[in-house]
Amino acid sequence: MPSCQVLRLLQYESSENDRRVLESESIWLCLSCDTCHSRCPQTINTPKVMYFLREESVRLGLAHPKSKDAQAFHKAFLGSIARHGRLHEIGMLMNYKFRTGHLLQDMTLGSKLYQKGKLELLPHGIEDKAAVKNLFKRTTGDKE
Amino acid sequence: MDVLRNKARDLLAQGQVQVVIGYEAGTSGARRPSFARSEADAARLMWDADCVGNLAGYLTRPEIKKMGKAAIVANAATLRALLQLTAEHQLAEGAVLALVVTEEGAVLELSNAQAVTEQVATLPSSLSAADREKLERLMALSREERRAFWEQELQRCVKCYACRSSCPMCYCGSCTMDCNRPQWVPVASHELGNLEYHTVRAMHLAGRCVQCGECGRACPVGIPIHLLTCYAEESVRRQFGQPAGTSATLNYALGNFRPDDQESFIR
Amino acid sequence: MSRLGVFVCHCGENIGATVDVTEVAERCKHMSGVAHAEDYKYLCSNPGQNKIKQAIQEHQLDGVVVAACSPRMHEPTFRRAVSDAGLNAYMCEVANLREHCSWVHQKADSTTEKAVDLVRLQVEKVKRNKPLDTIQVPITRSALVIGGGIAGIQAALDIADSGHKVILVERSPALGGHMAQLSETFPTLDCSQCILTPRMVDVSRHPNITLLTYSEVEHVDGFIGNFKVAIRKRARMIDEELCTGCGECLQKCPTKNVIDSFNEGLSMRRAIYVPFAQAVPNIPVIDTEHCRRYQKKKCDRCAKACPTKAIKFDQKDEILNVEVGAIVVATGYQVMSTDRFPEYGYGTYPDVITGLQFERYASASGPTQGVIKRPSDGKEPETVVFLACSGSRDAAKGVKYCSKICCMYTAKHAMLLKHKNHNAKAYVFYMDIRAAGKNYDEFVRRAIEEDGVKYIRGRVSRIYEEDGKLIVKGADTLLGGEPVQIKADMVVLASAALPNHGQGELAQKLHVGTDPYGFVAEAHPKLRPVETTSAGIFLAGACQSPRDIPETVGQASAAAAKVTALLSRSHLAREPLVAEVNRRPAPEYSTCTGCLLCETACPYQAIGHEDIKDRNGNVLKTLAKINPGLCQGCGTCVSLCRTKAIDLHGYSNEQVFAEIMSL
Amino acid sequence: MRIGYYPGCSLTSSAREYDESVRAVCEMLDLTLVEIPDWNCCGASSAHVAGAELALGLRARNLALAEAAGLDEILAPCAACFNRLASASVELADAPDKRQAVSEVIGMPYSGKVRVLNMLAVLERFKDQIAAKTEQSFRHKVACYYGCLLVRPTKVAQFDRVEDPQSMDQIMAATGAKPVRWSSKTECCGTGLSTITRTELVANLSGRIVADAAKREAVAIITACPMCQTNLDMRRPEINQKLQQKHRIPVLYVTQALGLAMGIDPQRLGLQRHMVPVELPEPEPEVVTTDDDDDED
Amino acid sequence: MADDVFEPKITAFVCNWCTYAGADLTGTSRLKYQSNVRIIRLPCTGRVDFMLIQKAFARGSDGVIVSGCHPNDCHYTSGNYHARRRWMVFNDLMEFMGLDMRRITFSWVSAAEGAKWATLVNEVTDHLRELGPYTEYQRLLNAGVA
Repeated sequence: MPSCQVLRLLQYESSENDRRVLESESIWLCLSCDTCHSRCPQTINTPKVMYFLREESVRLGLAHPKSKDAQAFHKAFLGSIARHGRLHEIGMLMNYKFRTGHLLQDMTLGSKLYQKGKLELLPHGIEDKAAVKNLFKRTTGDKE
Repeated sequence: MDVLRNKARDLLAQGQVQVVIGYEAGTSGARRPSFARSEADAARLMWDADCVGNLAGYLTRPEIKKMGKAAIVANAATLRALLQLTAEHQLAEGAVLALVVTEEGAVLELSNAQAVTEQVATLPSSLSAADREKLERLMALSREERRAFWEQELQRCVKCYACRSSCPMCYCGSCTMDCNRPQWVPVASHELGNLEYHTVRAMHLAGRCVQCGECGRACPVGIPIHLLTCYAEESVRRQFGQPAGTSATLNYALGNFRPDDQESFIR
Repeated sequence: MSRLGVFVCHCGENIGATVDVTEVAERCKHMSGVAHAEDYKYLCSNPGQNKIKQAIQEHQLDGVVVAACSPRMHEPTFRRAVSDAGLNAYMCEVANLREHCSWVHQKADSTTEKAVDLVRLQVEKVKRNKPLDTIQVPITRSALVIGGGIAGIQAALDIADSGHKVILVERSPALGGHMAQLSETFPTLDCSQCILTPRMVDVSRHPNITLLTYSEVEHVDGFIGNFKVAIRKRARMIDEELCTGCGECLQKCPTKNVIDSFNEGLSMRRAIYVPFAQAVPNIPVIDTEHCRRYQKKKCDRCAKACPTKAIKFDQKDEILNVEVGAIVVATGYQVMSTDRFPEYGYGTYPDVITGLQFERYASASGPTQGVIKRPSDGKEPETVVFLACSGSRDAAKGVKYCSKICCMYTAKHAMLLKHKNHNAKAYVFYMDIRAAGKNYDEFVRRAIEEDGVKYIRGRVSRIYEEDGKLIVKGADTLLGGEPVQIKADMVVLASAALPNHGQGELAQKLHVGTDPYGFVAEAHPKLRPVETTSAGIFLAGACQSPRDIPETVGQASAAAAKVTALLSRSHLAREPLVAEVNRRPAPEYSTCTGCLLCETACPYQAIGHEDIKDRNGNVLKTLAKINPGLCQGCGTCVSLCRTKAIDLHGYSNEQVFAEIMSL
Repeated sequence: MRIGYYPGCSLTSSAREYDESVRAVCEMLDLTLVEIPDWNCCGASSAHVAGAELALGLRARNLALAEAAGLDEILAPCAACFNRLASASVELADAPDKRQAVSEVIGMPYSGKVRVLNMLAVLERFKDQIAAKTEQSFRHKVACYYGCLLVRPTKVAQFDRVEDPQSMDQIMAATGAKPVRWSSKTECCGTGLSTITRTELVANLSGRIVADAAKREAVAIITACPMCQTNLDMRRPEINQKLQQKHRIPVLYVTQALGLAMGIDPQRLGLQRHMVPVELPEPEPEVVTTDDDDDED
Repeated sequence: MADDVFEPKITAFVCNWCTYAGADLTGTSRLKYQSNVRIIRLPCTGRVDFMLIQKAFARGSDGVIVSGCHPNDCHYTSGNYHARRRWMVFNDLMEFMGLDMRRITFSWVSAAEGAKWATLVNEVTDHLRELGPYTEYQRLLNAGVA
């Protein structure tokens, strides 16, 4: 379902339609490339809308099954940041693979990257990890 | 000083002017205005740092006008007043000869607005450092403190109108204060009337005041009322950049506007 | 001691419901100077007005306060009533008990209290009112029409036919405006030139019309009935008397590469040119920007070629000063150029053109004699995409408003394309189709059903070039926003209609208001649609907002009717509420000091000065003088005057002062 | 001249060569990079999923750190980081209450002064120096690819024109390169969140870009965004498979291209780290253009 | 109303073409506002002499409203611009003399802004009610003739 329909459904302000939107896969497909935003005659920030809808759908447990990889990715990503303050790609990828079970995906690529010196085995954390941890606590409340 | 006296004598002798308005020794070392109409009178003229008064006010007085063409010994403020009066059509272009004594003691003859304008352009603002500092100190106070200050000062006003008569820009034949249909401002001197009078004076001089401080000097009870008009003028300069007394062509800030005038208080 | 009458109106329940009207009337009786007070159900009714008239007679009243609805409503009514009763009309004031009191407050003592205050306020004012007589201003019985498009042409002809002189000023070298550029016109598809040119000829032949092309309004002074206008007649470098319009000169001009603005830049013209074949007047202009004579100080081939020696290289601009009683603004519009559209390539793709450019292609008199070709390679396009709402209804990148004419001309364009090339494909991307108007929707349906134009509901997000084609990417919202991609040979943007360039400056010269977009503002959107905010200045056509030909012509005739109504009178009665400089006995003559600071403060240049002279002609005093004809009574000078020498009739210092003191 | 530097996570690993080339080129241009002390991840697009507050907090901390270090301008070479940080700086610029709230979250003050610049915005200032420093003129047809995050949304990027941007083309032109006119400049490569999760989408979107560039006979795609580079370079096998093609057109970071022009050692620019080997043909011969005189007849 | 609540006295100087008409619209739209304000109708804000404001206070007003056409909308094309300049200086001077500028409200209310007028009056009234009577000025009044 294209974004125009997403927004149209929301304009009804009816719970059924909202549900249809929150359960849809569409809201997970937005690449936040902002093209729509820069085109829209009404300057509607569609990506922002999509972000919000994703939060909601997760909060209400309505997220589309196909979104679980994405969610897993985000969890892994955020986890990595929460722990090190910066992204540790290998750690994140591993974490992601375990979460999703796509254990074999990109294996060859991974090793290639490693040869090219593009992957760091050990995380380069920041000094003040506490700062970032607190940041997470204060905003999300969860430890991750 | 002699240069000035000689110049005056010649001018009178050759009948180029009928009166030279300048300064002479007053009582207790002060300077007072002098109106030299004969070569003998000219000998009384003086020029030194104490010649601070603004004599331009006399030029618009009928009794002086009657005397014929006038020359005037002019300090910075006087020159500015000359320009403003010309701009306001109170002095005909070139009707007055301005005599300026230079640092070196030479005497410049400025016979037309053009010359005066150029001279003025070279001069610093008439607003004395001391007064500028007073203004800043007052602005630094809280509103209540400022109110208290002016209330204190203005309640001493006896409405003698010395400020008005000493001001070169207060040439109006009949002043708002004298208007009695309606009676805008009560005649008697009481706190409200005084406040109104001095507000009116400041507003009427905003964009016209040459900041000579004459009114302040004239006040018999020593109220620094010149700060009011000076501030009003400063306000105009700050907001519209149209200083009074710098040109002989009319450029009255409150008689003009810019669509993009920036104001913050209008809802 | 004045003898005033106060009349309090119930306005049915409108005032009575929340204000104790009888109480108010009762309290008024005891106000000083009030000789009579009464209340009545409906004072604006005839019986109501008669009550007032009778009371004036009975109690020999010398002033009246009517406490009723807003003075903006019935002040004229009551003033007429008062003058019928033999009192001066301006001895009547209205207290606004309805809009400013009863309608906006709850029923309470405080509300009645306020009502009494409002009446007292007017009572105190009327005591100080002076009898005033309306000002009679003579009218210059001729009109100026600015703009030589169809609006200006129509207005000029109508005014001229009613027997008044008209000066028609057109900025470009020829009459016709945009309509002259159009091919066929919707919804009838009759040729634009064919219906327009006869009108242009009528203008040039009309004994009452002075046509000034290649001319612009330089300066406007004065007021309704008495405008003084300076018109710059730009130098054509041609003696209009001698020129026969034979066209010899055009052929000889060596400069052939000047962008032809009449053809919207689709062709080139010479440095000496006539905008188009049927141009009125048929007199060339030398474009000094490009003419070698002026650029390179050489060449006089045109002059050599001219059989009547009409070419005058040293001709100068002339300033003509004219006086007129009324002005019609008909300055039209311009279209948003293609470089205003980022996603369509900032005007870099030659085959993305505007609707006006398409008109030129489609026009038999156009650069391609009516064959639709594409600019890049002159091939006839097989697939053409039309984009409605290009810039219109786009708050983000264009203008908020609907340009109104696009839906119709886009349908027409698509139709014309199909008629000229049956195999061509026409696609129209649209947001909504707005075809309200006689035979309009039928016309659009015809385009869709008979001519098979494909209408796609959705916007185009991007256009780019690939292998000599224009790839148009859009979405079809009727297919649920499914992406659509069309390989087109040409794209036509129905680009937004904007106020014409120079509109803003002109509006300032005329003192007429403009709307946020820069279009000329009408005095009232419903009830005074062809009048501007300045009396005596009227408007017609697209300078007010985008509109089509029928509407424009209708409006032009309406404006013309207003003008002729105005010019049919020899004098104009104006409200006497004007400012005046006071006079005093000699030697003061006036409290005015002649400082003339007020001069620049007057929005109407109504303030000049006068000299008081003795019998030998010596100037005793110079005073400010206000021209009652020019003064509109804003009072800006009054509050500026330090000596209170200026006062405003109807809002005098004494009156306003008394009002304040009554509270 | 000195400027704040925010490498961002990917420049420390998967996009290391970008970091390397940025540092090398800035050195050549006498631009001192002051790395923001103890910077943290900007949160990319993931933080949003855990809430706008967190997202803003992560970004704001970096701005605050920069401010504390006395930096009023910071360079974020990674387009994603730039977009995130810039949007934060814009969002906080004139919103005292928001700043207040966020200061509490990150536990340090921020006065909203810091301005965030992307790689191109910075290079634009050095056009002349670049031209001057160019050793072997880079006379190649190149496809300048901007992607999404450098120019959109206008309010945030505040740089170049949103459609058909020009800055990179001009920067490259300064080295003698011939930027091709093409339409995919700001098309999306498919990053967002899908790099790892929805590879098939990525191949599809990135494929179009590679194909378009190849079609316009560009010998290299120039980019200033790690995501784009990764997708167009690392995902090339998937792309070629999808297109049934064997596109070998390399994808260079703008700084790598400049580095080559300035004669910096390819190793230092990290060219060896690319998946698609960087092999450029001989530069095209120089053509002297003469302007034609106006018409006479 | 109860005696203990202070009812401020408000004088409003408004131009005939915008704010007066706007206030009419408030009426025709039947919007309600507090009844403390007394409107004095003038042709244009350009007619508003600062001395009128002075006199309103001298007459015991606790607050004054001056309102006219928005910039660019003046019926007389520029009266409001001239007025604005004077207020800019007047305001500044009053500040300097330490007068309570919270007592004066300048505003633009167009003929279409009936609602704005209602809110404006209510806000001003409430604000003045908080501030209480303008004693610091009225004291001068009663200081009487010396």
